[in-house]
Amino acid sequence: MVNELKEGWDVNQMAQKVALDIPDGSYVNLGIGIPEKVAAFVPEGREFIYHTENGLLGMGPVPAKGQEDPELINAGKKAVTAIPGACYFHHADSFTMIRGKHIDVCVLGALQVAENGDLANWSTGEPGAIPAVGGAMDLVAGVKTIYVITKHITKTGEAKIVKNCSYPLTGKAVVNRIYTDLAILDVTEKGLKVIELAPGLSFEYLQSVTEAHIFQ
Amino acid sequence: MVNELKEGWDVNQMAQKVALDIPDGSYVNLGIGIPEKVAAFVPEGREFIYHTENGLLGMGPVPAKGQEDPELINAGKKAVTAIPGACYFHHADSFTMIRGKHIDVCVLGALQVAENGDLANWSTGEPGAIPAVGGAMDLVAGVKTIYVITKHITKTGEAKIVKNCSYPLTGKAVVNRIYTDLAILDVTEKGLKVIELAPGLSFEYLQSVTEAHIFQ
Amino acid sequence: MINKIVTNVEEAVQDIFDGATIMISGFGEAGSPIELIHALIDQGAKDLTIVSNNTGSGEVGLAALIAHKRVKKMICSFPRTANSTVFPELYKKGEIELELVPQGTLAERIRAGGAGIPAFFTPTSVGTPLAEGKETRVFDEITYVMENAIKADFALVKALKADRYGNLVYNKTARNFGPIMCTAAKTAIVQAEQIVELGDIDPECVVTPGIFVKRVVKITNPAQESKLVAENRRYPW
Amino acid sequence: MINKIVTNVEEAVQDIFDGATIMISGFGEAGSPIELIHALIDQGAKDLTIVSNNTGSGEVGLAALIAHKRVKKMICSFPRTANSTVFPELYKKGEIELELVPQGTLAERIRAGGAGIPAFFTPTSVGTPLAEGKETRVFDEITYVMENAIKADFALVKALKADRYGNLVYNKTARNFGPIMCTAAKTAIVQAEQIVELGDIDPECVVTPGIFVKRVVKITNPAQESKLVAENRRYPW
Repeated sequence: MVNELKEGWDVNQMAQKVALDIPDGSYVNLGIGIPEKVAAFVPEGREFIYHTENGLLGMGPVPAKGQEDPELINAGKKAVTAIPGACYFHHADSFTMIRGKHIDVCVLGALQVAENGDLANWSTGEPGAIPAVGGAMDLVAGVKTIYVITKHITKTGEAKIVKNCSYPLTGKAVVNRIYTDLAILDVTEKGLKVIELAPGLSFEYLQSVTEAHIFQ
Repeated sequence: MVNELKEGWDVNQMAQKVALDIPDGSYVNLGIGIPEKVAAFVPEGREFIYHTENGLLGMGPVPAKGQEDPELINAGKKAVTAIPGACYFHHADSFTMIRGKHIDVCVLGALQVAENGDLANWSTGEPGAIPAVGGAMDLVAGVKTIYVITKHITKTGEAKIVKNCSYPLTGKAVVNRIYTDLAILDVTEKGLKVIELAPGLSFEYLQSVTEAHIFQ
Repeated sequence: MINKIVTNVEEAVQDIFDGATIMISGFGEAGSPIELIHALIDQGAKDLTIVSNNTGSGEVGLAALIAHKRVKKMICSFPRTANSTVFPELYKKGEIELELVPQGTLAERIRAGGAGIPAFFTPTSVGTPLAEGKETRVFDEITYVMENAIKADFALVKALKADRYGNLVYNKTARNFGPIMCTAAKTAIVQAEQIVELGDIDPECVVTPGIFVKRVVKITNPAQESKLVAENRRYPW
Repeated sequence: MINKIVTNVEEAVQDIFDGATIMISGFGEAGSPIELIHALIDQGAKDLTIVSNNTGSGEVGLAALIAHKRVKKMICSFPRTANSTVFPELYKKGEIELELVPQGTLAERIRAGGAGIPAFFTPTSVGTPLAEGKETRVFDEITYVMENAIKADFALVKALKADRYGNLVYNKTARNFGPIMCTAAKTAIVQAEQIVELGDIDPECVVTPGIFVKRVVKITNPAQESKLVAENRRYPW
């Protein structure tokens, strides 16, 4: 029973939860990795326009095998397509969209999220590691709503939802909502508020695997 | 005889002198008024590309009567044409060309030029006058070479080539060379050096109508 | 479904409020959204701050908006143009404020407003009256002045073609301030001569990506300001 | 006559000097001017500072330039990508410097370099290690960090089409850093798949106006980096 509880939602269910919270007509940037899965779950009747910071607004689905164009890629450097009504632009214009607060929603992965909304998702800060930041710091500084989608705890059992990030920050107090396999949490002025628990899971169990203080 | 000397070059001759000093392949911005006349005198074998700061690189000649397009104009808001190889762009990109030092030569009119190259060409500073600056300050700050083309003295006989500008400045120490009806003068570290005198004119006569100190 | 097309100019400008800051595209008459400006006159909003390169001519378009005393302040580079009498008269009487900004600095301040850049340094206007009172700083032995971003509540912009996503292309030098103004306004309102299907504008040639546009209204044959002025027309007619 | 077309890549890169700062377009392999980079390897310039979003992959293109120890310092946002082993190894050994810049700040610093803006303020990276030691300032209650422009001696850029004036268009997301790098380099050197006549590129669709370009060389069928990497190719071959 406990094992079953611990599993919570799978990655697709998490992605679907995120998609359900994105309003119709939103301009959306999806981070590399799990966030990319959100694109598969646009709710019936809604239209989102996907921005990829390397220079495309109106990113479409993955191309059919053999149809990949090495000059039509997303921020994760994977082949994509462009929808009718798409447009291309250079990096300064692309980050005008981001920094200028024109993108409505960004969905990002995380190494750690703190209870005040601090995000760490670009470096573990280990000596000798090659730091690589990409557009993450621009996205959290500029996008109106930041959703994080992440496993609740690491593979080695460490908390990712923490009191204070121990890893180098991507941005301070930038996250609005966290979607994990176990729960959905809002970052509020009072701390992390549990919005939804995965089926069969108790609040007490969630607190036991969450370093940050949470409330209902 | 004195009257004849005072006339010096006419406006077309002045414009031609300017054009002769512009190297082949230059990107050139021509100010409103007399500077526009320079375009008519491109020396044989040279190709200049004209920039107009309202958003066109590759400005061509005035259109034939009846062929004017109100959405194809120059900085003076007069109808122009575009040459093959021209392109349109918005104002921020246009002033990237100017401020970023990509334009080679700018030819401007002047109210006053001082012996150190200070230029005043946007306002007489009279109380009640409507100030209007346009792109003049950007041009003098950003273009590599600034040529001034102007009558040597005002209609009312006042010196325009002065020790210090009494009118509000467009830019400090920005002018490289001055083309008047009476002479061509270089702005040097030592002051204004006479490069050429209009036919029959003496250096002494030129100094007598020039408030600034000049030398040969 | 995303559909930014609205049915008429009245609907397009209905929520413009008293005291709003409005950017208006155009360099002279090229790119001036005259039908949107006339709709704004009809709509009645006042105490406006207008950001536009010029102040209009005759008594139509922007000049008419000013003539109707709707404009508290102009932010522009060149308020004095051919056939512009409305602004100069009010200005001499002290009935309208003017913030004069060099043209390239005006463009860059608008671009910065759209790009999330609150301030930047520029060499333009250093040593002139327009830099007085402003912070300066030396980089690599050259003095620069700090300029702040300009943002607006609304932009009124003229384009050639638009689609329902709000993607835009412009016509020749009528492009001028439109693309940057769309980025710097909370609500960019566009009049376009043609509304086309998604995909009809080559994705390599879109000048204003739709993300910067909130509303588009079709004005098939926009009035030509200089003709109206030559005919001594006044708005409202 | 203005003619920026040069006959081959050797001529295009011949004057690149030791110690130069070079911007190289591309995001991953998209837009990476691989033939120009290979010509630079052959040319031999060293102690280079390279400004590019990534550090290349395999042992071709930018990665090969780094592998040949020609690069003193990388300025980039994401040095760690699929199949990139050359940079990480040298970095861990302390044999190459890295200035890590957020991607949008990198783009804006390059754009500023081209636009004559020596410095600007941005909210990106505030409160993170990448803002440490940098000047910050509060505008409207939000903290921003000051960032300086980046300029270069040369840019190596890949485009789709060019004409003799140097006007350019790009292919899809291969556009990425090319347009801003052309503006920020003293000498922008471009490889284009097609050379077209003046006027063949619609003046409304030119992405890089020729004023920003010094040299163009035709490379009809540029190599695809990922294919070369998959084939374990190394440059020079």
